Amino acid sequence: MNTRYNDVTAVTTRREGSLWRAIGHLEGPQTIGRGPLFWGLVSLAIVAAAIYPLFADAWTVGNAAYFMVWTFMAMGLGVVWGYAGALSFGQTAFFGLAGYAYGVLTINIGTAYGFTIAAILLSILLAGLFALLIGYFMFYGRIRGVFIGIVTLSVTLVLETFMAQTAGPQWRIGEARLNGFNGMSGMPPLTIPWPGGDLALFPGRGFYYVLLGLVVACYLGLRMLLNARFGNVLVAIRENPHRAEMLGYDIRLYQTLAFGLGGALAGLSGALYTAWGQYITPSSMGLTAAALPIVWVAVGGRRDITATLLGTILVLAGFQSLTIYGSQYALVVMGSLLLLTVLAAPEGLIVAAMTGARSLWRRARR
Amino acid sequence: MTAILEVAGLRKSFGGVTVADGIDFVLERGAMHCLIGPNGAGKSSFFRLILGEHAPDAGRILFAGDDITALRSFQRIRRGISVKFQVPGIFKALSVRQNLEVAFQHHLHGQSLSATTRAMLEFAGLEHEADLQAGVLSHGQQQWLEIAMAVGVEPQLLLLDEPTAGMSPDETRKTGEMLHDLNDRGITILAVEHDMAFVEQISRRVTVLHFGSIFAEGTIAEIIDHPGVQEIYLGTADV
Amino acid sequence: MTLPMRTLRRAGTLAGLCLAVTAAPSLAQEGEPIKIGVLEDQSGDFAAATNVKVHAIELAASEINDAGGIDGRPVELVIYDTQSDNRRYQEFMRRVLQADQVDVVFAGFSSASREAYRPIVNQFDGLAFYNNQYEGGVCDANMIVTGAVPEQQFSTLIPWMMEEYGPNVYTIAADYNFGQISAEWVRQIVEEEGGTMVGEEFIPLGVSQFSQTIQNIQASEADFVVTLLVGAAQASYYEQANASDVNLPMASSVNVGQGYEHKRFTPPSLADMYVTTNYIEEIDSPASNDFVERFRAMFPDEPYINQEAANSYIAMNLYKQLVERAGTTDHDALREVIAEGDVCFDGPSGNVCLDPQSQHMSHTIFLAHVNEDHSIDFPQTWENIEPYWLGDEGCDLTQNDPSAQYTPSNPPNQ
Amino acid sequence: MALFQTAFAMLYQFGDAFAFLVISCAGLAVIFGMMGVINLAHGEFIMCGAYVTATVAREGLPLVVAIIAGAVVAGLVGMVIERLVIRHLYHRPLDSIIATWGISLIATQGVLIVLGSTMAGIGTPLGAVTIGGDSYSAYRLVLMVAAIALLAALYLLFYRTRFGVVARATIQKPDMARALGVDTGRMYGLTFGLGAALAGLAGGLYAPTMTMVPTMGATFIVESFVTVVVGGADIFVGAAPAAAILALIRATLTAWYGQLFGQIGLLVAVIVVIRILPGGLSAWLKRGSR
Repeated sequence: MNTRYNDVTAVTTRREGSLWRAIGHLEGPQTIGRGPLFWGLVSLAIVAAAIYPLFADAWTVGNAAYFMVWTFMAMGLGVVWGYAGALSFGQTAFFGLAGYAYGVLTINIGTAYGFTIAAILLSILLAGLFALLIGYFMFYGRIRGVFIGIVTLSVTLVLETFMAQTAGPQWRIGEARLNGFNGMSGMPPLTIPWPGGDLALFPGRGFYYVLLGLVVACYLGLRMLLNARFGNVLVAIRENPHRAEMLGYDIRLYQTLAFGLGGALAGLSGALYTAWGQYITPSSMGLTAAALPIVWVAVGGRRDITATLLGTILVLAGFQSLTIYGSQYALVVMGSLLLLTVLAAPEGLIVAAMTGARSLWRRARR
Repeated sequence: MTAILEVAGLRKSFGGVTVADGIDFVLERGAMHCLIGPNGAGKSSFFRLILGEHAPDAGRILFAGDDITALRSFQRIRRGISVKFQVPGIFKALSVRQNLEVAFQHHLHGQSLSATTRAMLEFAGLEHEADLQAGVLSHGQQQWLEIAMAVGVEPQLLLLDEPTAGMSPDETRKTGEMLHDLNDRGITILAVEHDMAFVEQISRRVTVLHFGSIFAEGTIAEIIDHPGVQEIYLGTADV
Repeated sequence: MTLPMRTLRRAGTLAGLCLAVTAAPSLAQEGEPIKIGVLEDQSGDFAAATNVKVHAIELAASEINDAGGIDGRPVELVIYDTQSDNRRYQEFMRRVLQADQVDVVFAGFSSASREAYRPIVNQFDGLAFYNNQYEGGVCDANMIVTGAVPEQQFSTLIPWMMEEYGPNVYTIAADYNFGQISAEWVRQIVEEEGGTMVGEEFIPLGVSQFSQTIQNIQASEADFVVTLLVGAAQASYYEQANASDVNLPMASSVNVGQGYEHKRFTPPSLADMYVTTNYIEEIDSPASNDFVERFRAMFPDEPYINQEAANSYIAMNLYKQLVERAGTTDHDALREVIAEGDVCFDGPSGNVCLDPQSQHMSHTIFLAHVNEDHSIDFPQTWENIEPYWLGDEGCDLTQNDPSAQYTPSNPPNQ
Repeated sequence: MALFQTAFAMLYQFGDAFAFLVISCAGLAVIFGMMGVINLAHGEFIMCGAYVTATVAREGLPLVVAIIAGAVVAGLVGMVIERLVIRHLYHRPLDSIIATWGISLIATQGVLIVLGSTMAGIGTPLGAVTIGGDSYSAYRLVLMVAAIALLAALYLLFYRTRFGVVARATIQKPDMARALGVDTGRMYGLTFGLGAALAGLAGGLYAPTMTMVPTMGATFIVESFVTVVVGGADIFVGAAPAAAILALIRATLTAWYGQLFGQIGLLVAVIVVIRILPGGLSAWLKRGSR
């Protein structure tokens, strides 16, 4: 049982194309779904999403794009909570920060030369850096478990409380009035430079396709990242931080980086939301807003990025239709759904559905 | 021979409890050394101090000639210290293969990673369990898996905290063979052990720890004949 | 329409977007219903004051339909519960304009919700009625505001209070846009009238404990306190102040008329509160009594008919008049009617007229006084108080449409 | 005399903030502090207590009886919810966030639908007392006394009665307690019920001073969590001094810089305390005494 150990060093390390390696990480141990059937379904879903606007009315398309706006924050929380095991209750802090950043930048500089895109990137950067700072403060300060949730919640509530009282004229950054509780408006929508005049992406098909592209890119990118070394180590840290450290990993660094990534993704959502509605308000950093991402991720399934993505869209669409058709009872039904999910499908509805489908498939093949 | 680990004047106490009371200890490169002592002698705390999980109140720790006293745990691991805990420290929700991959992917990628993983699966005798969840392995198998993980970081010094705890005699014997094999590859081994038969199987020299300081040191025969050692062990019922 | 519409058209040609939305209303045929979107908070924090607005709109709709509809076309309501959540306003404003293709929207309680949906109304060149008393300053051609604004409420209230009780004023206000801007109005009027602000304090929303504030008021030489508190949490002030024997008359633009605190709180916590409102159900005029009677006939369990209910009811009738006079639901045609300057309605709160410059409404302002037993009397009434400020400062929607909200410290002509 | 007047005024502010923090956090300290369940429905238990208290008081019963009724009903509701929901989530503390948030949604909206958007208040009893020229609400002085009495009663309950000892043992080492023949399920149920009852008590005590709306619990929840987190797991060693320190921070900041800074100061205090003392004040105080 022991003679082969020596051979290990004999294996020559062949340099492989890192691109191929990255693509190889599209499936792997940290994500559900592999093989032709799964990727066939994914491709089908993408194709269906791509041609769907041709058949749907403008509002439905814009509304679907609006749902996608939130998925980045959810996937970011999936990384932070599901994979790295740190429940952040304050993703909305990064969401709001990036939203305000987008507003301040674009109100001051305008839309020329595609600046709105640069503004989105800058907002993400700002949110990511702020998340790194908070992450550094927490993980290097040995804050763990529930307390991560409390610190992050406190951060977002401080931001909300502060922003809510900035109604006065003294609260302005350049041309941009922060405008307190009523929220900041007047920023331009996402604008793409185009020969013959810029294209303003009001919620509609154009915005939808931009969002769809971003969601697919983000989803596949996260799959690659999570199945690569980074994701493996995150999961190892979640499972047994002590052992992970004793394998030579700086767990604080990994957790901080994961938190920064989650913050940047929340920032992407925040900037896009602001561009979508040309409006951002302090209440998007409040207690209710902060609880929502947790609900989406938990209902879908936090331990898998596919489940997080699908779950978020499912919950957003479900809650919205409940509100449309259920009138006053919507919130009651919502609450009951949450209870049922937690009690009956603790891994999340989508994860439960996926594992169910897999076992059915196996049984059918036998 | 040169020393791989040198500990000088190591002192640590928690509130009123002193777990290390001025330990001086030298471990030669290539040695296979056992640390024994009654419960509460400070063996596990000594490991934690070497690993950087506790900061000492006084004293220094040198590894391969460098002072590592101020380094954090993961930095010490990267310099070539590795550890296997008493309670199997594995990632129970991951598969056996993933456990090993996480351990090796520091320095290995792609083909070399999968080759090493295969080799270590074989080393640990877990080829057929590669895709099982690590949590469902038998206790002995979990211990071996963790040893394989600890070895995978390519250490110069391997610390083992009661590697055979809870193992059957047959499993214990196999573990002994495994450690000899590792030692032959040039890995220095320092183990805390209670099972004197196992100590005899693997160890050339033994150090006895008592009340946080070194009580005696010598070959296994010298230690067994040491009158004081018998006394401190007789005082405790459970050894 | 200015810039937003042009950019929208461009986006529209790219993606084949819904120009039908803006075109649809004028193409509608005779007899086809006029769709009215209603976005109000039927649940959540604001439900107490807003459920009644929905009922008022339903009452008006059924009366209009019973009388043959608007220009022969029946009224159809599309109602969504916005759950006191700004995001729901954004989602549903889009839905009513794009999917339901309504002709007009009645929407919003809090100013934040109005600001959340306003960019969307502008984007689709929709028409929205905001039927709430608020901090003022919205100069937007796509908005018609029927609620009272600070110049209507404070230019009447503050001088009367100073004359009655003395020149020293202490203001406590919710620490957000409404509170801060209203406090600014109070400060300005007090100074103009030769009084003194002996204190001014801003309270974050959601704060429910007022011991320190009460102590500060007691320590000041205030002759009366202006309370501009908002929300259920802050409403705890009255009970706490009363328990501490503050015993100062209070003046407010927001209480009683909106949240009927005099009905909900135990007497005498609101005793000696003076409120300027454009309607409350206690107003004892034939029109008001008739309104209350019809309202209760349809909604017997209605806890209170507040000023927002009356404003919503008036707004429905104003819209009916606009469409009937224009002969279409097309917004430009409706605004031409408004520009004539004689769009008035004699309703439960007396005669009111739309101001073409600001698209705000003139009001009869009632001074409601809360007695020891929380009954109401009206020591004073001011008729036909104009929403003059926006027009004076240079907002003229008949000339151009800045689609912005201004404040006294940030006026339009700057 | 002026000095006395100022001193009393400051003391009153401090005591008022202290009482609010202690009373509103007691239930959470038991449920979150002891049991580790993050109970986002804490505010709704408070609302339940307040509604019951108001209803009973308007039936003409004395306020004290009404407050006790509020606490008892909230406690019973708490035990039912523990039985149906929370019991399944003890090993999944993060899932309890979602479950209790769901309960909170159902409770607020359910009350809105069934009882309407607002409820008539019951008025603050006892009137005002005049001390050195300033008048103060006598009921708020009673609340301060109630806060101290509550702490004393909880101390006696948890350290001097069999129930308290068994409850603490069960929550710290459930396996051990089970081996010793304790019906741990029942103990969890009772402890959760106690936490809910304490929340109900908070609602009952503050009902006469507040506006009665279905969302009224929300105003308590941030303060409660802040106090419990700063205090750490042990109610007496932690929460009481935490409430005292936070009350001091809040009263001082509010008096000097206004309510905004009082509010923000509280939240910043939490972040700082967690960073410096991860176990909260109680862990730090206990370590100091060891």
